[in-house]
Amino acid sequence: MSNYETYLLAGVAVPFVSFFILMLFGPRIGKPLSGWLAVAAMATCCVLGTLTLVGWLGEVDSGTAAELTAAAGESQFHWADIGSVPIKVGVNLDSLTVIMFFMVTFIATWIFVFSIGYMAGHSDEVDGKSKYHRFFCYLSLFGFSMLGLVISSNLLFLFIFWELVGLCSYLLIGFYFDKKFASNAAMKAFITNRVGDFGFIFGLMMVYFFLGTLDLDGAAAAFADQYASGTGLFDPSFTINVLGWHVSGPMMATLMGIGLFCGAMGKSAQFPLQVWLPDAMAGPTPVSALIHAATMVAAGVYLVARVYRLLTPDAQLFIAGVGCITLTAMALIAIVQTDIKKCLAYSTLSQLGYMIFGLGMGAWIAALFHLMTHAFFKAMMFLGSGQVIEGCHHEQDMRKMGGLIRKMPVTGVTFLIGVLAIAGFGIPSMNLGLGGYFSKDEILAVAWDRAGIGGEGHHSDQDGHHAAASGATAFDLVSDSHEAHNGDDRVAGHALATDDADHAGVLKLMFWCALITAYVTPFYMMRCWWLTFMGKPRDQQVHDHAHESPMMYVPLVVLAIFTVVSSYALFRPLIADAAPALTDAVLVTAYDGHADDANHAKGALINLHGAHDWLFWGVGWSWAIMFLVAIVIYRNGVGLGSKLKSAFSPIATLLEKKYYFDEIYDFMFVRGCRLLASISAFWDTYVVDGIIASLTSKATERFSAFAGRGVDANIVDGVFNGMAVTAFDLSNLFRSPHTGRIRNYVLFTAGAAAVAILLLLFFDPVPDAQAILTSAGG
Amino acid sequence: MIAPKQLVRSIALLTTIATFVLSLWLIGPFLGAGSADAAGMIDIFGSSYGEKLHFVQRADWITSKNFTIEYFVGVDGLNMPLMVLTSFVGLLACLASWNFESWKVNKGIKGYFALFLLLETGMLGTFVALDFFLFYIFWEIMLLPMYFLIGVWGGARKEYAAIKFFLFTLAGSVLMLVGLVAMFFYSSEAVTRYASLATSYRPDVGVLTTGTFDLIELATNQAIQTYFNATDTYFLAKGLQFAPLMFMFLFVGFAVKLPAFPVHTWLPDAHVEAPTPISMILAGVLLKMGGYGFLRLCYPIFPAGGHHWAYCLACIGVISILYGALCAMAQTDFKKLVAYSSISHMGYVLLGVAVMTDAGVQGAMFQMIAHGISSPMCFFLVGVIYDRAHHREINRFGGLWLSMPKYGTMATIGFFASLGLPGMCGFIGELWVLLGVFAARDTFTWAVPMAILAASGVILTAGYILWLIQRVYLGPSKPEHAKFPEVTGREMLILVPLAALCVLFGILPKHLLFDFTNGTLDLIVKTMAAAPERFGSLAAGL
Amino acid sequence: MLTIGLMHYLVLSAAIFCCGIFVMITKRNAIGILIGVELVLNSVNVNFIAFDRYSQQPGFDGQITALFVIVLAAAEAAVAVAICMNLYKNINTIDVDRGDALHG
Amino acid sequence: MLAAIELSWYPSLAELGWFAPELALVGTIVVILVAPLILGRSGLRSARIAFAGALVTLLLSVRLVEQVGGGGISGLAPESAAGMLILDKLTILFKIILMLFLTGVTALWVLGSSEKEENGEEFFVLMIGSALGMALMTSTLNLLMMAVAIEAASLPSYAIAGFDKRNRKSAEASVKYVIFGGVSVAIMLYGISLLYGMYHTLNVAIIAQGVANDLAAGQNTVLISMSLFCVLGGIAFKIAAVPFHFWCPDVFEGAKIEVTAWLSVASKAAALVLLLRLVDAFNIGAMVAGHSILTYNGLAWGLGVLAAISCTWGNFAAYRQSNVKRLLAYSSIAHAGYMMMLATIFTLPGTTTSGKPMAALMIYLIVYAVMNLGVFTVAAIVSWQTKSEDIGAFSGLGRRAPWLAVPMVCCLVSLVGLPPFGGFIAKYWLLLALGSKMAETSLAPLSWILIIVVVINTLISLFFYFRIIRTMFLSDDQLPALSPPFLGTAMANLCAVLLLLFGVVLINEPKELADRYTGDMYKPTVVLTSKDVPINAPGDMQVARSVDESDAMQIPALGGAQ
Repeated sequence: MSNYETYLLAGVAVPFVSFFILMLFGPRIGKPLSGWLAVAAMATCCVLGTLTLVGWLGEVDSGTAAELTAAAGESQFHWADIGSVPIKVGVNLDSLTVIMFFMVTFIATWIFVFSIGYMAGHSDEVDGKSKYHRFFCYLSLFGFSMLGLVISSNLLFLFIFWELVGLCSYLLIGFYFDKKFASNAAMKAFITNRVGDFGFIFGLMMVYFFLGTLDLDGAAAAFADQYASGTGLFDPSFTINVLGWHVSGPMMATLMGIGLFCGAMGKSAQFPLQVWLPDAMAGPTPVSALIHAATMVAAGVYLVARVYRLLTPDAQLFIAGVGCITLTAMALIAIVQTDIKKCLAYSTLSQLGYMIFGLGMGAWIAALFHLMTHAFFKAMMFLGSGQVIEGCHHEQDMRKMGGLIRKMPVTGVTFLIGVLAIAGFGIPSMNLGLGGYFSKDEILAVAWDRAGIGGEGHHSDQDGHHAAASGATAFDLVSDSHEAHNGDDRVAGHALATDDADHAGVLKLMFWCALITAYVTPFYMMRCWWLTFMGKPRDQQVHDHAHESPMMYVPLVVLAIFTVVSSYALFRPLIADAAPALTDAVLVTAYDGHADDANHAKGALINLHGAHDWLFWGVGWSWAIMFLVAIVIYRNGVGLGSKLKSAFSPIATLLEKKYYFDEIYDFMFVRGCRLLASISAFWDTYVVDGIIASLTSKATERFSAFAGRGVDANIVDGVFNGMAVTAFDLSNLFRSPHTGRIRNYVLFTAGAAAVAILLLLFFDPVPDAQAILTSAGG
Repeated sequence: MIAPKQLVRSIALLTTIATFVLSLWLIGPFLGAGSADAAGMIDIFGSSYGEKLHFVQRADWITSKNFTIEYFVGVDGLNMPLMVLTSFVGLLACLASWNFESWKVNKGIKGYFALFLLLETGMLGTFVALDFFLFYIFWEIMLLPMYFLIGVWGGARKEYAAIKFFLFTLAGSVLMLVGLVAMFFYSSEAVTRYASLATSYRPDVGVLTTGTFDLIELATNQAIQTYFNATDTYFLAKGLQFAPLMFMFLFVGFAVKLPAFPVHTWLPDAHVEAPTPISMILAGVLLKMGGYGFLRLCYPIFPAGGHHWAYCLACIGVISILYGALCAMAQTDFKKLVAYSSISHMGYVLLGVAVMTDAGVQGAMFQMIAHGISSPMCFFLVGVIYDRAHHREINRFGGLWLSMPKYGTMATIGFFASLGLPGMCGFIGELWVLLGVFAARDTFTWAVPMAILAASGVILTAGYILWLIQRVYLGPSKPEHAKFPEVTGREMLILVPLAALCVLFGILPKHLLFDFTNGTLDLIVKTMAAAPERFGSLAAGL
Repeated sequence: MLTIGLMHYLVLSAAIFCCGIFVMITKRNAIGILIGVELVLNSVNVNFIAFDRYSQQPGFDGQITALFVIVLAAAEAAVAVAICMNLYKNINTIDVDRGDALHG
Repeated sequence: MLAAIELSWYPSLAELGWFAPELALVGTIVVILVAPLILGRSGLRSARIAFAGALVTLLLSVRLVEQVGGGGISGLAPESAAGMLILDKLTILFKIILMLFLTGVTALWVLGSSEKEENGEEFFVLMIGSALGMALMTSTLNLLMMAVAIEAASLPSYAIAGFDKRNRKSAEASVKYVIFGGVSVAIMLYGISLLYGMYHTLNVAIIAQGVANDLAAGQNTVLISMSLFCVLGGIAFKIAAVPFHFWCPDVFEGAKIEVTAWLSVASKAAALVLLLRLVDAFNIGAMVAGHSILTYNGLAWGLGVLAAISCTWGNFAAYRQSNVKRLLAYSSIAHAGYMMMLATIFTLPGTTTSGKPMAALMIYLIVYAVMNLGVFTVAAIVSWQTKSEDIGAFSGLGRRAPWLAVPMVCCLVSLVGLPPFGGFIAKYWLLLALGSKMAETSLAPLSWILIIVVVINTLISLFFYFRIIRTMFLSDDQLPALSPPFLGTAMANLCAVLLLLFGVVLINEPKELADRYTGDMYKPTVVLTSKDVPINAPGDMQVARSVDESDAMQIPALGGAQ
């Protein structure tokens, strides 16, 4: 076991210890101390994560990383057997893990710090009992689960931690569970995620059965092997009969991918399971920042990235489609939001849509890169919003804010950095920019290529591509990024290649949607920022109370710095380093013969805007245009905005109602389910019990009543009383000849005797005695 | 009359503690018997099954010139965990009975604990008996104490519930009695007919010449197996094949206990009316007898019957899962909800064994144990709040977490375990069963739809449990709950071990259970799997 | 000229038997019912004697049996009449339909 | 017949010794009758004498076991092979059971009536008289003897049913009993007369051969069916099988509880043993006549249907009863139905299973006697102390008299037939006996149907038995506590303990006992070829002659029926 594994395992264990201590002794540890305990634990993790990251960068440089990865795969814990297939779990030690680990611990640490300040303001005294320690207890549990998720080498364990983070999310959304909306939101989040997990379980099943293992690498290897050798799923004769519907192997493989992706749909709140995330903002703001913006919701993206090698082109197309719908639809909703946190939530949804879209489109590196950058700036923005809300005494409505920049300069500035990052701020010709400028726009560029808008030839044209040296810094590579991005594109965009022509229309449509959304994003973000921080204060009372506290803005500053740093350094090279191993599925070769492309473009930070002439203008400056538009509209507060809204009132209403998803789901599923439940219960009480138990229940009831002890009359089958001939009625039937009159007795006996004799005479009881004799004897 | 109440309780507690400690002794021989060991035991029809039994006790009990009924007990991977579970739940239930004086019906403490211990005897006996006759005796012995425990110390409709419980179980077991008699005579016919195959697994017997009640013999003797599962062995009339019919006779008895749709209706009533400790035992142990019966009797002895009814049973399992969950969702009585959730959870057991794949059977076994841990906990949680509120209306609760934080935490653990949260015990069984169903796709056309339906039960379960938690534990604290005392030390003493096990079983399924059980389960699965080949068309399904 | 043979006796006996049964079913008076029983017993006697008389086998088991039946009938009548008296003492009638306190 | 017997012949003392138990009973009767003349009237003394008489009979019976060899003895010399009475181990066992039960009932009587009773002498005379009749019922294969024995058992029963003279119900009960009994016996005698007419004999062994021949040939089926049904009717009356059961609930309800207890077991037991003996004789008859026992399929089905209807009827009708004695009457009808099923087992003599039905019956009878005695003891004590026979009188008995309630539960659960009590084991042997026919005859389906009927009836019967349990434990009308007499409590508990022992420990012993006593019951394989030559020496243990040696076997046809 290498040091890195030890670090990572220790990093997982530390928050658990913290959780355990806080669970047992939380109330005794008391208010500030339990928070600091959690912070200390998470900081320890962060240190471990940093150590790992730094060390790992060196390993990557020296080329020994692959050996370490392989070695980590060897030492695994035999956890259980499913049937006769062993389930082993270990640390998935590779660049992606390392970088995710660092990202999670780093952000979490600062958010924990922020939380101490935040929770100090929330007294949370209910019934004389503080929930303070419980908050940090849950946060620690979340840290444990999320880190476990990141390092698991086994899909099943990934799933287990996956659910645990879901549990933490549930507990933290419902942290103010004395509020109805909070507990509702928590339940909604958990159940919606369960729907996704339903698919995930099926994905797991198929992986388990068709690939014979739940180990991530093992499954991918088996998948590639099956493809190469034409066995298993790729055996032409493979078919599964599902109610007469014969499913072929590739189809099954697609379903497998989609199943796994269902889990991601739930966790990353992709259409149509997006409904829970905005409601999840009911939780404390640090939770929104940590779980529902930076880390947990990104787990879906992480999952898709992890199982990327199992995805068929069709599955990828599906994923891209879902991502595209999400990113577009959610961005539009964000325009009309007035709640600052909701606005950020929809922007999160949209950005997650981008990531998923990117993965579906083949922009593996870009999507993960976007995950990283997004994590920093979105966490920062949420914390900023928390600062605002806290400062404004729990006012979340942006329409009542305005002009806060004077009262909260640090918050305002850092928030603006976030806005710039998400909007894709950058100067195209200078390779200067923030976060989204590199990551989001790269996704767009890949989509552009895939849609074939930039002209044919990228896919087959290998010659111009050259390998960007692995581990190269971003700045070194800027110059030759034109070609580099093509290579990069190749790395991830392999699988859909042959199908691209078939789906050209769809791909084009998706690209345009994503592009338009790239224009929407700066607009609503600037709207949000402007309404909050600029202009005149619209509610003087709120404005007067506004303040900010150092405990809370230190994390903002740190995250702002990292927003800038993450755009350039550290992350992309490592992601690119992980890319070949995690994406070079055999399908690359299979579908377009460009397996070698996988070796290209390692760690390149590309100037997409320079590479694609059209994108230079089309995307590169989108932020500027839309910022202007937003400022123009909202410079004087909401007045013009609401006029516009009334002008487009049907659309605005549709958006405000979030396309009526909640209502539809409530009607279809919640009410439908409850109706079904009521029917079942009714059925059970009156029909099943009525029929099955009518003999027993009625008789019991009657004899209870008979003995003078009335059991309540509507015992079981009040409605179906007349349905069955009950034992009791039978009893009456049998009793009826006993009239007490001897003559009747004699008559009855004589009659019965006569009948019996007649029967004996004319009815042979055993017509075919011999046949039965033989049959009974076998 | 003489014994003071304290003494009565203490004796009962000491007895249960002693039983529990002794039952731990049973684990001994299984330690170190990992799956690697079990993999070597592939000889299905040979003697290995018998040799793997530990703590075997044999004594002739009823002897006749044609047969011997033995006092034959032994422990293998199938019943060892259930024995430990029984004694464990018995111990906790005894602790839960400690506040006997504060019950609504608080007379007759001696009778209560005497019947309680008698019940435990019956349960342990059922699990440990390896002679069908002995098994049946113990099976029936349980009935009477349970009847009284529900009927005397129960709630408002206790009489109804008690007799209903009794009647349903007895209805199942009388059919088992027919099976008992028939199996004896057919086995004696078998050993005469196929004398050359009738080698017993017991060296001291050699070739079997008489009918038998020995469950291991019935399952392993080739002559008996061949005759029982033959297509042309009839019962009652030509055309009624022996194996399917007998399988059904036995199955009905066990399905009632399980309980499977549609013979489950006794369960909600019995649970609602039973006192808390009895509910714990009912849910924790009694229901497991159904599943145990499948694995001990139905499938090993009539594998062809199992194949014959596979679809039917799997469908019943799926229906139980969904139906139980839906019914649970509609309940407003806290305890009834938990009772229906038991039906739903035990549906997985039926489904798991019905598909006859190794993962399915392992999952069923795990689900039994997991449910045996989580459901007593849930019932005890209900009992805790019932002791304080004296009602169980879900909608009248709310905000209990605020009033009783420790209780809320424990409830969360218990209900999330019941929900099947990964990392807790409920998850493993369900996942394994689902995988098992999926694995049966080659033989079951309906396997995939069934797996989908069964898996959708997971969502329903999450729905009703979360809704329950929301209504009971979340929300603003109600003034009438404010005076509720926090869970006492005694109650924590019951809840904490259960909570710990809920988590531990979720984390270490292999080391806590599968290592002990898989060897035996493998044998059973292999017997099942070999059936179509050995017994031909009868086992080919519907 | 009609020869009286076994068949005649049997028919007679059957007729008496039926009369007896009829009486038992229709009479409400306990003594009447007892008379019905006596009629049946007498039909039995007729049978036995007739079978014995017309049998080609040696022996007279039938006649002995008839004697036994007469004795049994007498014993039974004695007991029955005593019991009827007891009934009369209790309910002042021997109408058996009145004795329906025991039923169901 | 008579001609063959020398007038100078007298039975030897040794031969009379075989008759000792019956003689002892007669002696007891005489002593009870004479004692008051000398010592003055005392019910208690009569009870003691009866008790002693029963014990003496018991001892004499036990002593006979050694003398009776395999195959048993029928009649005295020189008609020893075809006598009117049979002495074999079965009859001895039956007498032992009967006497034990008699002592139990006597004890019950002593419990309830010792002080105030003025007619103790008459009571015991009648009861022992009926016991004598029952003893005779089980030891004959002669139709005349059978009729006489049934009457001997019945007539005293009629009287003791109405023994509570000032009780209207009692009077009514006895009237119904006597009338119903009279009718049944009359009908039975009519059937006997028809059989006599057809086969010119009263010996069942020979009649059975004739019937088998006729049925095989398809002759006389109407007459045979009718006459057999009439004979069966007489026996069914004693068994109280449907549809000859009407007297049973009424009589049980009206009679005193000791009488009810006595009738519920003894008279039914005797009739059942008789029935099984007859069926056995018919089996053997068929075999001797060289026919398959399948000839009697119809009879078996008839009996089986009757039995099935009986137990179902009894159990269902018991549902709504509120009088405990009446409830137990229906219960006894049901149990008689179970036992009657054993009569459907037609087995070939000589096979290993031949003894089984009778053995199963004897086990069932033993257990049934114990559990009924227990139940009646408790019911009697409760009814005496509360002056009520209603089920409500049991309310809260668990609190009022736990030492009565607990044995009552044991007995009732045993009556249901659940482990771990004797009732289950008895039912279990019964089911095994029924099932044992699987590969032997075409009646296997019938047997399995009957088995299923039994188990389903177990379920049905649960209700009314548990109603008593429920009343005792689950409800409480706050009635005052009882002060049960020690003897009664002891008796009830003894019964419960015995049942538990039968259910758990002494499982083999009754079976072995029953096997030993029934295994070599009298087999009427012997056919007289000549009236005056005895084929067997008295007491000879050898089975007489094989079938093919029975030359010139003449089956008298329906003579003279032109």
